[in-house]
Amino acid sequence: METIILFSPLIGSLICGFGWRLIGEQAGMVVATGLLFLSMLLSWIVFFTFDGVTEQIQIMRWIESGSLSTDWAIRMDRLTAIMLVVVTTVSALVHLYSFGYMAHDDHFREGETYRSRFFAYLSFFTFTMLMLVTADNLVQMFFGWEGVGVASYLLIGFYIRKASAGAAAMKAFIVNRVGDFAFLLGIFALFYLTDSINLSDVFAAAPELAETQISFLWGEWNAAEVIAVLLFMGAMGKSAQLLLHTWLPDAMEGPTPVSALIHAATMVTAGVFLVCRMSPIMEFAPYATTFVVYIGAATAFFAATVGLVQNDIKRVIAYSTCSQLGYMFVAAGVGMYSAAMFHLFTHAFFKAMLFLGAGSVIHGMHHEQDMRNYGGLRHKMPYTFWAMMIGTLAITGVGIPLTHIGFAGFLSKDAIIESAFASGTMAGGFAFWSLVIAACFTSFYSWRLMFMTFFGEPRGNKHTHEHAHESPVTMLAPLGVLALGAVFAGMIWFGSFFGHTDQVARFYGIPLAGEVHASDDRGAETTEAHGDAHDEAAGDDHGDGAKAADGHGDDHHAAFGGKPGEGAIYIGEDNTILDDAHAVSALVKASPFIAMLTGLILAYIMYIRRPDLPAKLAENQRPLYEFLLNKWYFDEIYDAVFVKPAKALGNFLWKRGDGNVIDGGINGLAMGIIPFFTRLAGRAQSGYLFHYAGAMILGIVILVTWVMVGGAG
Amino acid sequence: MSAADITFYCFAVVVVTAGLFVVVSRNPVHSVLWLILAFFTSAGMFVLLGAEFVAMLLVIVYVGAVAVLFLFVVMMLDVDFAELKAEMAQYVPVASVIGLVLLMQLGMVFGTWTFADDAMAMRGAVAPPPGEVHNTAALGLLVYDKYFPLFQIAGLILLVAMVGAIVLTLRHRTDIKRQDILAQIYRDPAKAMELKDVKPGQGL
Amino acid sequence: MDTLLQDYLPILVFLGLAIGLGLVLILAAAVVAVRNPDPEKVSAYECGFNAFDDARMKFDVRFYLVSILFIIFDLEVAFLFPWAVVFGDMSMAAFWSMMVFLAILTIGFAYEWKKGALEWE
Amino acid sequence: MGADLTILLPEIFLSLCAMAALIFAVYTTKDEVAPLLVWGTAAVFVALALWVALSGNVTRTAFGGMFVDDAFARFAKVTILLSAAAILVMSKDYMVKRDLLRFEYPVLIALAVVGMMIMVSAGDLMMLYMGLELQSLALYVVASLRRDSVKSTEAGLKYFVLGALSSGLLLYGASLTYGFAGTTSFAGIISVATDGNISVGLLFGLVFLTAGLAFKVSAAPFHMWTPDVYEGSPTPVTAFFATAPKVAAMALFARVVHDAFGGVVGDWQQILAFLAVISMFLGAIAAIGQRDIKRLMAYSSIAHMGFALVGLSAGTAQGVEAMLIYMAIYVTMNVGTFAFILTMEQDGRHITDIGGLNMLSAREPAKALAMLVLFFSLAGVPPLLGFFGKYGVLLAAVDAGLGWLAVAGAIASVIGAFYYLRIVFFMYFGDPEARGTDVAVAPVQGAFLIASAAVMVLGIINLFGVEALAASAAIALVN
Repeated sequence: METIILFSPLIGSLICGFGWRLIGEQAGMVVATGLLFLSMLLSWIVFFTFDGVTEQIQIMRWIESGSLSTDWAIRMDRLTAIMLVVVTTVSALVHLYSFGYMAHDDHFREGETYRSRFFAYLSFFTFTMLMLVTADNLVQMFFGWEGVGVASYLLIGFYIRKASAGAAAMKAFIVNRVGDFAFLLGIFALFYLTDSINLSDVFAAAPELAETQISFLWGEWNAAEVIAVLLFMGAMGKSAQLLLHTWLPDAMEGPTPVSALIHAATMVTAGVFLVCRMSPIMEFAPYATTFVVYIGAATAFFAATVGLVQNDIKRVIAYSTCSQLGYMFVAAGVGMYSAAMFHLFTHAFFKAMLFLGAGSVIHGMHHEQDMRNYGGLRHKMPYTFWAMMIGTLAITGVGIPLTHIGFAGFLSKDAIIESAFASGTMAGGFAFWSLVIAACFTSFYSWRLMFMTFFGEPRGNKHTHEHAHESPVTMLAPLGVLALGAVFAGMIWFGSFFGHTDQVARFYGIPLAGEVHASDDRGAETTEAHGDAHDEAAGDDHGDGAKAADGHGDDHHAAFGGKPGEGAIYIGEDNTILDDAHAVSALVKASPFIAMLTGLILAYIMYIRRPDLPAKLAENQRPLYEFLLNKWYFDEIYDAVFVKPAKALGNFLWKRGDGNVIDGGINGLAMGIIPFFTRLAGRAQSGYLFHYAGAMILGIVILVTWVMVGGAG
Repeated sequence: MSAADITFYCFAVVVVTAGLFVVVSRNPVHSVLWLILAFFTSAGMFVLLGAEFVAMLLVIVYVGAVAVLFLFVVMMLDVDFAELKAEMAQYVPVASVIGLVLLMQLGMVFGTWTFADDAMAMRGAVAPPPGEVHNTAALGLLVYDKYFPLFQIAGLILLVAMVGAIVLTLRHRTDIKRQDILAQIYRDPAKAMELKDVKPGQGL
Repeated sequence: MDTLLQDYLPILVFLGLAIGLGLVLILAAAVVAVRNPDPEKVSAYECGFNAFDDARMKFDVRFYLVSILFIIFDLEVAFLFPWAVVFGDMSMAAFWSMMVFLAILTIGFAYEWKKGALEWE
Repeated sequence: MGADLTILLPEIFLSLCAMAALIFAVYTTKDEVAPLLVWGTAAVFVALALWVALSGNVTRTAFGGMFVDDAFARFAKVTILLSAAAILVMSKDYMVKRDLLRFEYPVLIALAVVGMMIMVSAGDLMMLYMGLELQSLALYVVASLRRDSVKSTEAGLKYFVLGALSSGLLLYGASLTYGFAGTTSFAGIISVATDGNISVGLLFGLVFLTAGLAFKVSAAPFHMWTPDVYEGSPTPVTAFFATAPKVAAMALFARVVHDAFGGVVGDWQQILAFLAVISMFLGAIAAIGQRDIKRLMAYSSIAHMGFALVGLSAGTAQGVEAMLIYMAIYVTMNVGTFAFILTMEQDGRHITDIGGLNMLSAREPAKALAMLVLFFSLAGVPPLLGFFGKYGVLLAAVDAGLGWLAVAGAIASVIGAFYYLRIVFFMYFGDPEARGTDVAVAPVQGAFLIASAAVMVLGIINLFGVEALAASAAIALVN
């Protein structure tokens, strides 16, 4: 079953990519999308029928050299199941959506076949993402990691005639490589210390890793800390965290379905998946996790502030993605991995929907992306309007405070904020306040986007507004499906992700402390295994039995047990974050809701009541506005610090090094010195007899003095 | 300081100055004359050494023949030596430095001169003791049988010199009439003249 | 050594007298003679014309050839001296070595004669 | 006396032939008989070479050690005789065409070869000097054979004056050595000059001796005469200069250094190494600027003598063996090269500018290919014999602990390779419209050229037994 899920996108990509000449472009696209839907269906089946035990499915032997022996295998556990579902669902829907969006594209001339290439890339991307997710060893994961990077490069630079697209693709790839380098160092360190890179061996060795010291960059460090930080830096690169985020906004140069699939739902979440997957190591690295929390919180706050002033609709959503990723890392940092996965799960749905919605707006407005030329589009595009409305409600986290009823974002974001507060550490406090402020900014820019696009009178040139039209059904169906996910995903799986300890333990297959672990516990299958549930929509209407009564469960004294490596996630003994989060005060639970409200009201005042207010505010706060508009000048700083010196060094080595030293040296010797001596010898041969005789006598004198001085007998 | 030493030092001084003037003198003929003086004095020194034959050889061959050869060459070449000498002035400083260095080193060598331990014995073994036999006779005994190959090669060298001289310089001049003495002597008077009676006014 | 010197004393005396006489004659002329040089008188006499170049005339190369041949045969004679001195008590090999030596030079002489090197023209 | 004479028999026979030829020619039709004389003399040379080569493998001395007839002398004599024969035969056509062929020429060459044979087997300083003078005198005369050309007389005169100076130095060195050792025979000198009690005087003698010999071998500080004499004298004479006398002088050098001063290797090793390095570098660097092929061959011979001296300065039997092989290969290469140079002419006139070789491959592909092989071999390019010669010599130097010398040799040969390859470049890539040499019909020279090129290529198989001969020669000399 799992191998079919894994290989169907690859087959789809090969057929569509190479076979379109034989079977025609349209047929190629249909095959690819069909195979993707097949793999989505199977993923949901696997998700529901998964019984919690981790199993490896062997595909083939891969590397066998010395002590390094890795083979290509699928590691099937709850974490992989979640990711499978997320990736295949969003990818299938994006494939469907692309039928409409890519129908005719003015970036390509007539007769140029580009859609088969586009679908092939999308399917290839999905295959590499699945490779990454189902990896049973770090090299296989790295293979997926790089494959995803390549696919994102190909897709961002898809509009080959747009120079900025090419540059953005390169930028994305290079910044990712920086992160990948750190990830590689982490893998090497692991292999160096545990002499194996299979995840099961690594997790088993995690406890003594915490004790061993490793000398790295001239210093002695705790091995677990070093490895955790290195892996997190790899994640930072891929998930566009604070210092390595500059490529994400530029990645918007690619077509919108690409942004929806790669830069909203799947690739960027690979970093979070990595941190959760390597939880056994993270648990033994307290300093590393605090570092993760600080970075996550800072990214959330930074991205939110920049998102406030952006005018391009896709860039606003891109910064919101960056901010939400910050949330997930904060959750993972404080130890609440399942909350991180929960937010990842829900975020995939509503963020993909927001992007696809934006895509259909752009499609309708003939590729006009600047929000200042929008306005009053809710009459022209009702379906898109309502889909975006649901998405915005989900992302800002609308729901009934202190209860578990609300949109997907409400449940998962509150879980993270509560966990952040509950962690009690100084980093947790900082994270809590930055997340709350970020939540307020999130709701402000989300509603700003809604009001500027759909409310008010139409701005920009008349012609485009007249011809603004609703998107075809192939684009609206995915929006509908995702809307369902955005509304119900949070409530259905709240119990499994953020319920009581025994529920979460059963969901992730983690043995409970004090209970005889392994075999007999498998039996207690999760109650919501309700048969065919082939279509997610049908599955969720009759309430979710899994959710325990919203009050505290009866046996709340249960705690997570099991050694690292058992179960999808490992929660250390001293990590009681889940219970603390439940026990946090009511005000803290309600704080995100309050922040959301303030953001909503502010946006309402500034964009509906007094539309001139933003311009005036921007006017008198000119430096702050410029500062935010230019993305805190990160691009300029990086350019000055890294790009220019690198170019200068390259130029120097080329001109001075190669030009003068090497060429100069050789030519100098061959053309300069030897001919000089030749002329000297030529002149010495003067033709005068007494010169020759003189030379001979001189020769004699030299020999004699040498003998006298040197070999004095 | 016996009489021999005094004469030796006179001869030595004269030879050195003659040698110097051979090089320095402006007129080529003068330098040849200085050369002849140098040969004479070195012949005298050989006499002091007791090698009369070599002294006699020096006087006859060098002074008699070689110096005359040089004179002929100098006369033949008619080279304006003065101009050559002028150019030499330019190199005098360098040459004198090299000369001095070489002289100093030779001086050092002779200062610390030591013979190999059995050098005297080996030298004596070759020739009969100088006391009893006169040096010319001693030479006569040695040169013709003990040093036979050297003597013959000397002969060959003379032959080569002769052939060489002739090859390089002999010019067969065709524009002159040569006197063939034999032909003149063996002329047969009968065939030498032919009597013809000439009629007046006709010619032969 | 002194006895040797005694034998050569007469030659030295003879040498000394010869040099002395020569010097006296040259110096006497220089000292006694009346001298008031006149450019006309001092210049070389060429039948009344004034001399336009050096009096010296180049020698012909034949002189050089004759003098070389003279040296060669002069050396031959010089080699005969010791041979003649010791002719009495000399080995047959020595005798024949001189004969060979003379043969070689006679061949040279024959070659030279036939080649016409001895003719003056 | 009789036994001694039989040992000298080859030399006596050759000189008798020379004198007979002289008389025969002068009493018959003088110059018309010259070509016959040339072939006759060459035949005598080859016969003698066979006679010497087959005359047993025993070391004999004559006249009380003055004349040594050992494997070393025999090897050198055979090389000299064969190369002299080759040069004579090769140069006949050239000289007849330029009416340069006097009947005395083969006689003088014969007498020069007698001098060389005596030099090579000298066991005594006096014998050494007599052989040297006989050979040099003959060469002085032959150098200025073309009486009416200023260049030829200039060459002869320069060679004569500088030769006289070098003989003076040699004699001064010999007299110093005699002064110290009390005897002129090498056996005597070696018994006296042992490492312990060697005086500065003997060192000086050694230095002056080596200076005199270095002049004859045209080693660096004393090489000044070589380019002018090679360029001035007629080409066949230059060919003769570049081959036989070099072998004789080098063999003499080895003889003096090993037989007379075998005990004090340390002293003369440095001097020889010094001479070798300067010769190699000067030969290579100075040749780069040359346009005249004869001057170029002069510098090339200086460089090659530098390499031979490297072998000699190793001071071991292996060194001498490498040097002998090197000289044999060097002679073969030069015979071939000069065979080609003799055929270079442009509308009747003999030209020696390397520009004349322009696009030779277009006109005479066979000759061009042979020349290519020869020049590559001269430069020391691996598959050919020249490389193995150099390799042997440098290996000997390394084994004797003179690693730096081997490195210097390698560098010099790299620099030197330039002017060989430039000629090959002209032959194959020169600009087509420039006017090159005419197609000369020269069967004899062509045969020698092809033969020598063939030797270069096929030689590597077994070096025609020369290796074994050289090894026995070296052993005979050194111990």
